[in-house]
Amino acid sequence: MSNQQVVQVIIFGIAAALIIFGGIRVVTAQNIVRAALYLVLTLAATAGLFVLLLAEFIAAVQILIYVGAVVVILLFGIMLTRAPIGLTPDLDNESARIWGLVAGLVFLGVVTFVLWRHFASVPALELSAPDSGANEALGRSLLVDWVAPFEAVSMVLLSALIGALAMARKD
Amino acid sequence: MVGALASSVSVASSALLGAAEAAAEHGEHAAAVLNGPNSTLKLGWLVVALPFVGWLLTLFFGKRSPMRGAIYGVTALGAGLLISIAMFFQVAGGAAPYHQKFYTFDIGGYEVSTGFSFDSFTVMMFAVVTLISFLVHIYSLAYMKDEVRFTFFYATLSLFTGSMLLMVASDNLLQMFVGWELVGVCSYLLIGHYWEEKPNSSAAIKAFITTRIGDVGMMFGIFVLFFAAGTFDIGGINGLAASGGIKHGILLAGATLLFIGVIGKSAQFPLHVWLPDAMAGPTPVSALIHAATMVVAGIYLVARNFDVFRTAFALGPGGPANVVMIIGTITMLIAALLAMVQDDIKKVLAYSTVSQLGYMVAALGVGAWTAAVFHLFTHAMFKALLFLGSGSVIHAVHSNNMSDMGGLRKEMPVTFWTFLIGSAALAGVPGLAGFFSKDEILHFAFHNHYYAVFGVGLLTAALTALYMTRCVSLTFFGEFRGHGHPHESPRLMTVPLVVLAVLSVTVGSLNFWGMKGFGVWIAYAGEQHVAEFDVVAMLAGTAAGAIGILLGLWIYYWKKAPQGLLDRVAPFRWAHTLLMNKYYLDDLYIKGIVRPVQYSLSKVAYWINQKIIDGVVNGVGVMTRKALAEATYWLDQTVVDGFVNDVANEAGEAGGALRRIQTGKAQQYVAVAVVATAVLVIAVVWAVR
Amino acid sequence: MRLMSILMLSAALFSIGIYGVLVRRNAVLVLMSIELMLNAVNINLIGFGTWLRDTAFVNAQAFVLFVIAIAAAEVGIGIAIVLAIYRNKASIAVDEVDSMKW
Amino acid sequence: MTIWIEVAVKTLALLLMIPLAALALGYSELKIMAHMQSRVGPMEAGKFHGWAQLIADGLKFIQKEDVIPEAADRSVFALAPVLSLISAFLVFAVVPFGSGQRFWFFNLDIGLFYALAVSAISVLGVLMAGWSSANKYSLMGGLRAAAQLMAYELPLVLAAVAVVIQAGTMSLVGIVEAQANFSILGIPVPYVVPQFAGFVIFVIASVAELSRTPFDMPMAESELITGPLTEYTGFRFLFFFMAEYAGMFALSAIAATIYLGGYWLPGVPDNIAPAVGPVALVAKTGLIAFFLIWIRSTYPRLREDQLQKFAWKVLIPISLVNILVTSIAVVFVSDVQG
Repeated sequence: MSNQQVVQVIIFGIAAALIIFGGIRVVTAQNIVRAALYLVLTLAATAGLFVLLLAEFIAAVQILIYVGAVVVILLFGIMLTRAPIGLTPDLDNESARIWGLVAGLVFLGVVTFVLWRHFASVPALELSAPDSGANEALGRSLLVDWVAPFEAVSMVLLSALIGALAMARKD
Repeated sequence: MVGALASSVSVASSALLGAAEAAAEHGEHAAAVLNGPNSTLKLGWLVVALPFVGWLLTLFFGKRSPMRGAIYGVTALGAGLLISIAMFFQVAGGAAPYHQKFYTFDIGGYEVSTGFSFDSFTVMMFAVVTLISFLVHIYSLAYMKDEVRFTFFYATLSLFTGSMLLMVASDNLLQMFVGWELVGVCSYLLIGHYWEEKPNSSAAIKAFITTRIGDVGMMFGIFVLFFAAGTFDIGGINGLAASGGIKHGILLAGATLLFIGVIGKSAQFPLHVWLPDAMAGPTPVSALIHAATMVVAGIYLVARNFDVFRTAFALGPGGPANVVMIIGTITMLIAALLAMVQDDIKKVLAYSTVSQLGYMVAALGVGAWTAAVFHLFTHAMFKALLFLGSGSVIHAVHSNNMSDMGGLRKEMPVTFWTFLIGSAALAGVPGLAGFFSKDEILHFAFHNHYYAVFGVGLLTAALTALYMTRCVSLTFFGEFRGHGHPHESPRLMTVPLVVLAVLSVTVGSLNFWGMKGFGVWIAYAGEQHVAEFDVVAMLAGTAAGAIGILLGLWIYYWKKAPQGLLDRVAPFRWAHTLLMNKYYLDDLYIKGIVRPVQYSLSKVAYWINQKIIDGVVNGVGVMTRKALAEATYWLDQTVVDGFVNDVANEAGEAGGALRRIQTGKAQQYVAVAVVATAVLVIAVVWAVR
Repeated sequence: MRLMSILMLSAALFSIGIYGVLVRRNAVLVLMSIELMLNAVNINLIGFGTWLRDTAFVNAQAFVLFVIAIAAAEVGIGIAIVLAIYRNKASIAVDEVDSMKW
Repeated sequence: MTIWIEVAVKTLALLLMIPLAALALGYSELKIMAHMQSRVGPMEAGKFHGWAQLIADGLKFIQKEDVIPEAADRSVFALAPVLSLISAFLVFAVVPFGSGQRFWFFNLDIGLFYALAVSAISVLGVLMAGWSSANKYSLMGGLRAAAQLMAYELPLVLAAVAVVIQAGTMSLVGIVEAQANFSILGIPVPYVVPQFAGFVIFVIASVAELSRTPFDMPMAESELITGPLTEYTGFRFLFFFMAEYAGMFALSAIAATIYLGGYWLPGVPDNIAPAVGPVALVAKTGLIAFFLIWIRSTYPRLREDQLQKFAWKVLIPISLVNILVTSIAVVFVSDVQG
């Protein structure tokens, strides 16, 4: 392994550890606001991982949309409903814990099995610095190859906006 | 004379707009504009752009501008009218069509181009639309003077006109569709202008939704034609259709779908119901909708894509009966009958429009392209005249109902005479505009053995004469039955009336049998021409009109008809009730479509959800969770107790167990989904191992 | 760095999300768990994109943008639903919202 | 090894810039507002026009006792000011102070987008502070800040999108260069001329993002004490204070870069451009910052619903039209030039 690859592996390790740690805390934290803040950690670490994987535009979108908007809206919703400081009991369905764990582990096992069979032999990824035209290519791809899904997503967002508005109204 | 006028107008307009043209054509000298073979046609884009500019200016600066913003629309349409007239004369002088490409998009591997195409048909539409719209703009200055949202009204009026011009000028179906939809939006805004009152906003919504039903068809029609021809280009699609480059079945599907759009937009049976309700809008808007912008869009679409329709339905002399012809024929008759019983003067005219649109559609259905387009042209003149005239009357008596009018000919001489001319033109009095165009349609139908169309056409002509006589008699003769003191409308309103009256008298001669001017200018290559003149058709048409007028005078002017005819004679009474209820079509739509969608459909969905989906879910639930326990329990019960529990008890037990599976808790459903997914993945992996 | 480690990371995060969706009672926490799962999908897509390179790289990014857009719409609608439920029941525990049965 | 030295120097400069910007802007605000209100402002500290007032304040803050409310969520409470400061710090990282490698921390291909993304993090800090203080007023302020985000974020990004469309790049250096090559009728002008509507929207949205008057509802003193900052004392408060002014400086710098031409000045010869660049940028930034201060001492506070209405009914439609017009113009111009 070259020096650069070592650095990459280290960065990946840190990011992955943060992602997994944050994720676990999201689903185990006994305070809802803290869970949301751990979600921020996971999402931000994912953005870092995206930068490592050369998708810097996606990383910025991740920060802007997820951290800047989605989590803020989530927190807004939490604080509008009920967000006491300190431990909140009954955030979890106690009896479901074991089944949730089983389901998660079974799923992880199945997926690992499949992935291992097909992708274990893939050699190390080659991560070279992106050429400057990468974002232009992405823009072209979005508005030429994927223009129909793009428009469809626009419609989805618009209808979600209207739907959210209609539902959250008091009358 | 015509040439001199043409050149003087084009000099004026070119001098006015030379600078803009020079900017558009990158340094082409203004002199070239004046001298080129289709020079003024190159200014066509300006006619489209001007109303949009007027719209934006009115919208943003209207309230602080002179004339409360109307100045922009009036100026834009005035300039557009000048250019259109210059273009018209240029086309009449034999200028070649001018095609202007703007921009080509490459979307997902398909090339979509935008552009304008100015041929004689487009230019004729330009002249009609700008003329009517200009006059309506002028007229509304007085009519809308004290109304709410004056500035917004003018902004939308300009946008309305601009959208129609955009649609008419488009060289491709996509751009045309944009214009078509913009026209729909603007009509919605204008019909609902007085939205403070519930019926008006309901009428706007009805118009919008009804036409939207048609538009869905049209949209899919455009898609079908696009995928069949690989282009949106109208010329390209029609060329392929004419040469048999598109499979007939696909072409038929595309044409039928497009025609659904026409049925919606041009208010053909059975989607004609919105047009009479659309009278809720201000009267000048009705004039615009009925004469120039909204409803003729459908006629224009068929005429513009006539090769598609002709090939798909085998239109033309000797062709079979087809859906276009049938719809048109039905529409013209039922609408004319409905116009007989209306009390609201605007609704009489509205049904009259539906009827006349039926005429045009039927004419297209029998292949009489020139006659249909010519009728569109003349109809625009006298129908705009009639609507503006009725607006003038309404303005004076403050009521839409003819039962509140009467005897107005003395108080409102100008309105009376112009309205009379318009009615005569519509009724088909020889020498006036309507006579020539209607006669041409009847003549074509008769000559090509479409006797049903000919017969219904004659009947409709007689009915048209009858109800227009009724309308004029009730409005302008007899004693005044309303309140207050009606007076003649201001100049701003009467001058447009006079202009339109003059045109209603004269434009018919454009296609006078001897001259055939119109048919030569606005020619359609695929049309089979018929003999010039047929005395039988002409006499029959004249006689039908005369009978209608005499009958009308007999009943409504001389009042010789027995009193209470409608109340006492059963068939008349039935017919009257049927007509008063508009053939129960609105009821049919409400009770037959809207309610079932609202109530029954939800019930069906509920039933499906309860019986089928829940059944499946419950089944899965049993399989995954309860199967073992239930089986053991069942076995235990059977073995130990034998037939202690009877069969009904068992069924109840099972049902209760199944019911408990459906907890309503989303997470348990997710759990089932996860388990099922895992099982599926394992199965697939095992299968492909 | 191997593709396999990215895929495993993604799978692990997805499983954590599944656990959260199944176990959490609070509706907002369920929404967060769904976000985790969507995020796992994004990691997966970007990982494959980086491996396959060229057009696949760009297409993967386009897909991720779609996923993020859908996720944003989903959160918007989700929070609106949560607020509506909270107004009606003064509770956002998902297992108490079970009136959609029978 | 030189690369590490470079990184270290740049990081140090960046870290220094935050208190410096906060000091300069804070002092300017004290003085400018004082003069706009016909009074003198702080005059004692440091003898000359009270120039050391804020340094004294800073020292005072550091000496103060660090009070954390009993009921507060301690770790979140402690993390909130740091997050706010980090947001401002990260924005600074992409601002180009001149042409050339040594004038920026890094020149991202997506610089403008990155700047907007990381500046959105600051609201998270405010929200955390508001919640963790265990104080009604603080929570209310935090909620207001979150609601405010929904109003300003969209116009801010949409206004920037029009600039990106015109420049054809998201890189801040690229946008400055595009402005250097841009002219109307032969007169070299920055993007503020063609993008005037966008500029106005961007500045208004920035004011809302910075929670400054007239959009200071989250901190509204007369209603919420100081909103999320109510429970903060000592050096934690200092952090928020610095974050506020550094954020103001950073957003002004972004606005100056994308609308006023950043470090570029027309007609400056190449050999002195590196020296002029940072000065030009700071001057332009100061211009916008001055404008923000001016607004603060001029306008009264709005209500939250008024801001929402204004944003969704005025700013967003206008910025959408702005994007439409810009893209049509760009396509048209590129067509004309072939």
